[in-house]
Amino acid sequence: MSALTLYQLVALVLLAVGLYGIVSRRTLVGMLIAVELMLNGAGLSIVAAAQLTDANATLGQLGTLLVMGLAAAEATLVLAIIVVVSRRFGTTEAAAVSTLKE
Amino acid sequence: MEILAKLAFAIYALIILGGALTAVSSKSLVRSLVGLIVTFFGVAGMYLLLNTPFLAFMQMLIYVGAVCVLVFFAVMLTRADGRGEEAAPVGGKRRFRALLAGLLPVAGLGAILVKHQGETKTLPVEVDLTALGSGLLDQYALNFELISLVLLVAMSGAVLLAWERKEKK
Amino acid sequence: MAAQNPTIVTPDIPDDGGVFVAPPVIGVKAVQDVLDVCRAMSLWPMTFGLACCAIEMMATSMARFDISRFGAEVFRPSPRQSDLLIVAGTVTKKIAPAVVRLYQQMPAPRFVLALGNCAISGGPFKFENQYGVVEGVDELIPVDVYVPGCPPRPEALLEGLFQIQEKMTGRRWWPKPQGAVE
Amino acid sequence: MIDTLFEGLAVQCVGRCDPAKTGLAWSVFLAPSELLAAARRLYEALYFIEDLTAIDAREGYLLVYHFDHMDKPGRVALRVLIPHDAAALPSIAPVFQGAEWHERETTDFYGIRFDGNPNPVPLLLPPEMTDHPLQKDPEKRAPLATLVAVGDIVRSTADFFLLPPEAPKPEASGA
Amino acid sequence: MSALKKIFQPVTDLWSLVVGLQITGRNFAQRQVTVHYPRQEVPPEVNASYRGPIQLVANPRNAAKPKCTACNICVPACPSACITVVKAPPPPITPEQEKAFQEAEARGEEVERPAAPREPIIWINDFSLCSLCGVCVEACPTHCIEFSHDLYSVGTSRKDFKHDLLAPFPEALRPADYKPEEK
Amino acid sequence: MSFIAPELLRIVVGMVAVMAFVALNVLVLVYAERKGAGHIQRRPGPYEVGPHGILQPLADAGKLMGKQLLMPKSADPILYWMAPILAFFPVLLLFVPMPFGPVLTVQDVNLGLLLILAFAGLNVLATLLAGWSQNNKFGLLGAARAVSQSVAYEIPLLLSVLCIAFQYGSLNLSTIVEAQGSWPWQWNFLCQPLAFLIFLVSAFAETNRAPFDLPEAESELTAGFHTEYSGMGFGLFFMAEYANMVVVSGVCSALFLGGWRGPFFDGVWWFLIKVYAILALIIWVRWTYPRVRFDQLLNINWKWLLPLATANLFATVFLIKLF
Amino acid sequence: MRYEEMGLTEGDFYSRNFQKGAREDTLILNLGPQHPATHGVLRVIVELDGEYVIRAEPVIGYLHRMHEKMAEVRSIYQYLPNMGRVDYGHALGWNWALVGAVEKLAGFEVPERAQYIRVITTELNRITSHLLWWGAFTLDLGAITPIMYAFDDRERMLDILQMATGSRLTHSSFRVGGVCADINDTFIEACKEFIPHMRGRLPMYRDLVTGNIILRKRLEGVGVFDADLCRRYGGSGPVVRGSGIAYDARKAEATPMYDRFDWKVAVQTGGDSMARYLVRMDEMEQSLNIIEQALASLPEGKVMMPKAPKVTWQVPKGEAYFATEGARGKVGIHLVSDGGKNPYKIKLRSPCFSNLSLFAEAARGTLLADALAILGSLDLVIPEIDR
Repeated sequence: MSALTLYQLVALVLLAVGLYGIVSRRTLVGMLIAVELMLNGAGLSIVAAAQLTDANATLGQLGTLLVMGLAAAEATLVLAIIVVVSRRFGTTEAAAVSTLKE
Repeated sequence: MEILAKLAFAIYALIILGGALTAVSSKSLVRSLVGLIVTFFGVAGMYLLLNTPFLAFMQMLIYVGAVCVLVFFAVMLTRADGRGEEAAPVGGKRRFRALLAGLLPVAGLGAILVKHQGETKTLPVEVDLTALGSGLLDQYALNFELISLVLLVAMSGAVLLAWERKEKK
Repeated sequence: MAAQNPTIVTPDIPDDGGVFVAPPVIGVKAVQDVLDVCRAMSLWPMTFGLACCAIEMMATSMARFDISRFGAEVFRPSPRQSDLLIVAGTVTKKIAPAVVRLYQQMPAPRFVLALGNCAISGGPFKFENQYGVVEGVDELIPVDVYVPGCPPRPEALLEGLFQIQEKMTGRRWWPKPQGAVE
Repeated sequence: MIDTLFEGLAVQCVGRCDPAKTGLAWSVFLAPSELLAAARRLYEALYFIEDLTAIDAREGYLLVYHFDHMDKPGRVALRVLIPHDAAALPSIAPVFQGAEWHERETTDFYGIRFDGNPNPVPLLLPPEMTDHPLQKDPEKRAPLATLVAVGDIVRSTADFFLLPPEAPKPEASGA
Repeated sequence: MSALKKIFQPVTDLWSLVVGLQITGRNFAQRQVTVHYPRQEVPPEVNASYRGPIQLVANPRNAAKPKCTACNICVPACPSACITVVKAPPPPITPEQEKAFQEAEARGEEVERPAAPREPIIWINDFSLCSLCGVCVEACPTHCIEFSHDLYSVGTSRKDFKHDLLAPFPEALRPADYKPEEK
Repeated sequence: MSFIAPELLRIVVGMVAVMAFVALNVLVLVYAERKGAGHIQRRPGPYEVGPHGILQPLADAGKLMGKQLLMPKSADPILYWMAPILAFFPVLLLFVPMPFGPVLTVQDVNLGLLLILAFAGLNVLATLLAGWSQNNKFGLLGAARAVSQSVAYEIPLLLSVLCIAFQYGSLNLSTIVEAQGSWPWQWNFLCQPLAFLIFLVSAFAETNRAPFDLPEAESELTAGFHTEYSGMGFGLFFMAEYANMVVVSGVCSALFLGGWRGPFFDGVWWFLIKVYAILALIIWVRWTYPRVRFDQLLNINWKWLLPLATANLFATVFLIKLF
Repeated sequence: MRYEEMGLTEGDFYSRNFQKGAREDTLILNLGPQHPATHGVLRVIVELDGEYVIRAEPVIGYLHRMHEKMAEVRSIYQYLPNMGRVDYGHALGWNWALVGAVEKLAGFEVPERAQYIRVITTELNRITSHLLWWGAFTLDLGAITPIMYAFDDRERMLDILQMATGSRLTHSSFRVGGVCADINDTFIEACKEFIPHMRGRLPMYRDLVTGNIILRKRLEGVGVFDADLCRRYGGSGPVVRGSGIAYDARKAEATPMYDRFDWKVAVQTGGDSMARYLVRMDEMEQSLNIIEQALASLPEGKVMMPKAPKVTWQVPKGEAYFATEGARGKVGIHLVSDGGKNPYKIKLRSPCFSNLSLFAEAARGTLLADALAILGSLDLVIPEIDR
C-alpha cells in the first residue's frame, strides 16, 4: 500500500471515530470533541495529499492552516454556546436543548 | 531509515487510534479531552513525518494550546466527572446508530481509497516558510482574509453570547 | 530511624481523605538514614496557627530568629505538602475534628509539635467544669515534642525543632546555647 | 435627652447614672414588647449597638443592651427582664443587624430565644452542645437589686420591679 | 491640568514599583538582624526581664535550703492550679520519746512536742498549666518565689514539665519514699 | 526523514545533558531564591545545613522523594498522576532549541521559537488537569485562574516575540542571537524596549510568578492547583515552575540580550550570566510586590499589554518595510 | 478516633446550614478553619459565582476559650492574666479594661506614675499590634517581605515591653490599683531611642507598601463602609475612623491620662480598605507622640496604690462598664458583682466581634480576593472574637 493511502486511512479512521462520537455523545462538549477529531482528520488528509503527491505543497499546508483557524473559531463559538446553554438549561445535554424549538 | 519512518508511522497511528477511541468512549469528559490531546500529538507527529514541522508546531500551538483549553473550559461548566451526564450507559440502539454513522461513509471512502491508490512521492519536501507566507499574502490572500473574518466574527459572537450575564447584574 | 519513637517508625497510612499510594520509606538502612537526615533538615511546617502561640511561631520565622536557617521556613498552606504540624495554641472541642483531619491529611512521615501550654494540657483554660477546651492535643493526635510556655519564646520553639531533629536522626546537630540550664 | 427619646413607649423605668462610677449614662428598663421600638428610636437617634448580654438573676434573665453615641458619648443601657421559664423575646436584628451575632451568642450561653433572628444557629459553641454554660444554679442566683445600677430614677411606672421600697437607695446608684 | 495629571499618572504609578525594588534592594545590602540562635543568643539584659518558669529562692541563711515556709498561700492563689506544696510533717516520735512525753505530761509539765518544720517536702509546679502571670510571686508573703529566665525548656512528654522546685536544694526535706530523679 | 545515527545520539546526549542542567538549575534556583529572599528580608536564609545552607536544596529534594505519595479518594487516578508528569517533562523539550553557546545547542531547530511557544502551552494543560483531577475546589479555582491567565498573557508574549522574529526574518534562536552584536548597545532590548518589557511582564504571568501568582495564591486558594499533591507529585510541579523560569529567562536572553554574545568573548558564560540576571530580577520582584487581583491581572493584559504589543508589532513591521 | 468518643461527630453543621440558601449554579467554598488568609481559626463559608462572592458567612467559635465562664469561677485577681490572652495582639488594652472596670466599681484612685506607665506600655503595645496587622495584611495581599520588616521593629518593641511586663505577647502587668512592676531607666532609655528609630522607619513603610500601585489598586474602593453600616453593626476602632467618624474611646470614654497629651484621632474619610489601612498607619505615629510626651512628663512616685487589693479581695456589689480603645476598636468590660469572691458576671465587649459581623454584608458582591482584603482590613484577632 502506498504511503499516501496509509495516511489517508488514518485520516479516515479519525473521521469515522469522530462520526461515531458525534452520534453517540449526548452532551455538547462531547460532540465538540468529536468534531475536533474529524477536523484533525481533514487536516491530516490535506497535508498528506499535498506532500506526497505532485500537488502544490504550499497550498496543502495553507489549507490545513485554514482548517486550524476554522477549528479555533468554531471552538470559541461552541464554547460560548455551551456557556449560554448551560446557564439557561442547567445542563449541556443536547436532548435538553432541543426543547428550544417548542 | 525507511524502516524507522515506518515504525514511527505505526506508532503515531496507534497513538491516534488510541487517543481518538478514548476521546469518544470515555465516561469522563476530561479523560476524553485527554484522549483528544493525545490524538493531537499523534497527528503532530504525522506532520513531522510528512516533513511539515511548521504545521506540527502550529498543531501544538493552536489545538493543544488554545482549542483544548477552550474545550476544558466547556468541560468545567458541565458535571464532567465519572458521575456526570456523559456517564450514563449508551443504549444499544444509539451505539448501533453511531457505529453505522461512523462506518458507512468510511467503508465507502476506504474502498475507493484502496482501489484507486494514487502516485506517491517517497520523500516529501519541506516547504519554506517564506513560501507559505507569500502564499498567504499573494495567491490566497482572499482565503486568509476570509478566515480572519471568520475568526473575528466568531470572537465577537462569543463575546456577545457570553455578555448577557453582566447585564443581568 | 530512631526506634524508640512509634510515630516515626510506623509508615502510618492516613485513614481519611486520601488513598495511600506509595510507602514513604525504602527498605535499605543506609538510604533510610540519609533520608532521615534530609527529612530532619527540611521540616516544612503547616500554616496552622490557633491562638497566641501562633504569633510567636510567626516571630520565629521572621528575621530575628529565622527558622529558615534550619530549612524549616517553607510554611505550606496545604497539609499534603507539610511535614510538621505545629499545634500553636488552644485546641477547643470545636476545632478538634479539624486538627485531627489535618493530621490525617498529612502524608507520612509527619511530626507534631505542641507549642505552648494550651496545646500541651489546656494550660490556663483547664479548670473544673470547663466545657470547651481539649486538655492537651495529645489526646487527639500523637505528639512528638512539647514546647511549654505561655507563650514560649522563639528560642524554645527552635529548641523544639532541634528536639524533633534529634528524635529523627538520633543526634543533636547544633551546639547547646551558652545560657541553657543543665 | 433619653427622656424624650422614649416618649410614647411604655418604659418601666428611666434612671440617670453616673458615668464616672458605673460607666453608664442612662439605664432604661423596658417590657420585651417595647424593645424593638426602642431600638428603632435609638437607631434613628444615631446610636450604635455596643453589645448585648444577659444577667442570670433570681428574678429572671435581665437582658442588657448597651448603646452608645459616636458624637455625644453616653452609654444607654436598655434592660429587659424575662422569666426563666419563658426565656424568649423579640430580636432587634431587623434594626441593628449587628445584634444578630450578639443574640446568637446569648442564646448559646443562656438558652434565651430571640424571635425573628434571621439565622438562629449556634454561634460560639459547637452545634452538638446542648447545655448553656453561663446559666447559674438556681441557688447561686443573686437578686437583681444587688447587681444592677438603676441610677437616679427620673421616672418609672408604679409597679416597677426594682423600685426601692423607700426613696432611691444610696447604693442603688452604683455602689 | 488634570489631563496632564492623567497622562503622568501611569508614570508615577510605575515609578512606585521601582521605589519598592529600590527599598528591598537596599535592605538586601544592609546588615542582617538575625540572632544565630544556638551559637548566639539575645542579649542577657533582654532575657533578664523574661518571666520563665518559677523557681524558689534560697534560704538566706542556708543556700542549700529553700526559703519557702510552706504556708500554702500560693496554692489557692494560682489561677490555673499548677502548684502543689506539701508541708513537712512533724518529725516521727519514737515510742520511747512518746513515753517520755506522756510521763512528763502525767507529771504535769509543759511538754514541747517537736513542731513540724516550716518547710515543704514537696514543691511541684506543673509548668504545662502555668500562664506565667506572676500571681503566686506577688502573693507569696515571704517573697520566696521568683521567675527564672529559662527559655529553653522542651520535652517529649507532658510529665517533663512537672518541675520539682526543690531539686536545686540538696538539703531540702524530702518525703521518705523520695528517689532523686536521674537527669 | 533525515534522521541519521549521530544526530540521534546527539539528541540523546543532549537530552541527558538538559536533564542534568535542569535538575542542577532547579537546585541552585531553590537555594538562590531562599537565600535571596532571606537577604532581602535581612536574615540569612538557609544557613546551617551545610556551609551557608548549601545542602538545603538537596535535603529538600531527598525529603520530597522520601515522602509518602497520597491521592485523594475522589480524585481521578490517571489524570491525577498524569498532570505533574505533563507539567515537568515537556519543559525538558523546551531546552532543545535553546542556544546555550555558539555550538552548544541540543538540536538547532529552524522553527525553534515556535517549538518553545508550542510546548510551553502544555504547561497550562498540566495545571488544568492537576486542578481538575484532584477534585478540590481550591484546585479547581486555581486551575481556572491559571488558564485564563496563561491564555491571556500568551497573546502579548507571542506578539512581542513576533516583533523580533520579523526583525530577523527567522524563527531560529541561534540565528537571532548571532545577528545581534557583541556589545550591549547592539542587543535587541535597546531597539525593542517595549517588546522587551512586554515580554518580561508576560513571562512573569506565564510562569505564575509573583506578582502574578494567582493560580497558587496562598492567601486566597491555599496552594491553588497543587493543593492535594504531596511528595514528588508536588516536587515535579515545583521543579517545573523553576525550569519554566529558566526557559523564559533563556528565551529572553536569546531574544533581547544577545544570548551568548557578549563583550570580549562570546560563549556560554555570557548566556548563563544573562539568564541568571533575569532570574535574579524575577526573584527580586517576587519578594517585593503584593499580588495583583484577578480582574486587574486580566485588565493589565487586555487594556495595556495587548494594545501596546499590537502597536509595537505594527510599528516594527512598518519600520522594517520602510528601511 | 478519640474525638468521637468526646461527643464530637463529623459532618458539618455549618456548611449544611449555609447550603440551604444557596443557588444551584454556584460554588460553595469553605475557607478555613485552617486557611492562610483567616489568621487563625476563623472560618468563612462563601458562595461564589465565578470569582464573585454572592454570600459569605463567617463561622466562629473555633477558639472559644470560655473567658466569660472563667470569670465566674475565678477571683478578679486570678482572672487578670486571662486578659492578656483575650487579644494577644493588644493585650494591655484588655488589661486596662478589666482593671479600669474594677477600679471604677470600687472607686480606687490609681497613682499617677502607674497611669503613665499604663499609657506608655499600652501605646507601645498598640504599635506592636498595628505592625503585626500591617505585616499580616500585606501577607494576605501577597507581599511577603513587609511582614519581615514589621517584625524587625516589633521585636525591638517586644524587648522593651518585656522589660516592663515580663512577657512578649500575653502581657498581664496591670493590677487593680496600679501596675505590677515599676519601669527602670533602661526601659526609658530604650523607649527614647526607639521613638526616632520608628519615626525613621515609617516613611520606608510608606514607600514600600502604601505607595505601591499594586497595593493601592487592591485596596482603593474595596469594601466601602459608611457610617450607617458601622452603627448598625457596632463597628469601632479603625473601622469607623476609616469611615470619617472621629470616634476614639480614649477620648470619648475619657480614658485616664489621655487628655493630658497632645494627640489627634486619626481619621480618614474614604471608608474603604485603604482608609482603614491609612488610619492605622497614622495611629502608629500618634502613639509615638503619646509615648514621647508621656516619657517626658513621667512623674515619680509609687506604682501601686496603698492597700492595693490582694488575691482574696472581694469586688464590691454593683455593676460597672469600662471601655477603652484597643488596637482594634472599643474594648469594653461589663462587670457585675454581687460582692462575692468571684465576679457575678463579666461580659467582654470585643471590637473584633462586632467588626467581623459586618463582614457578611460588606463582602457581598465583591471578588474573592477583595473579600479577603476586606477581611484583612478589619484586623481580626480570633481569640477576641471567640473569647
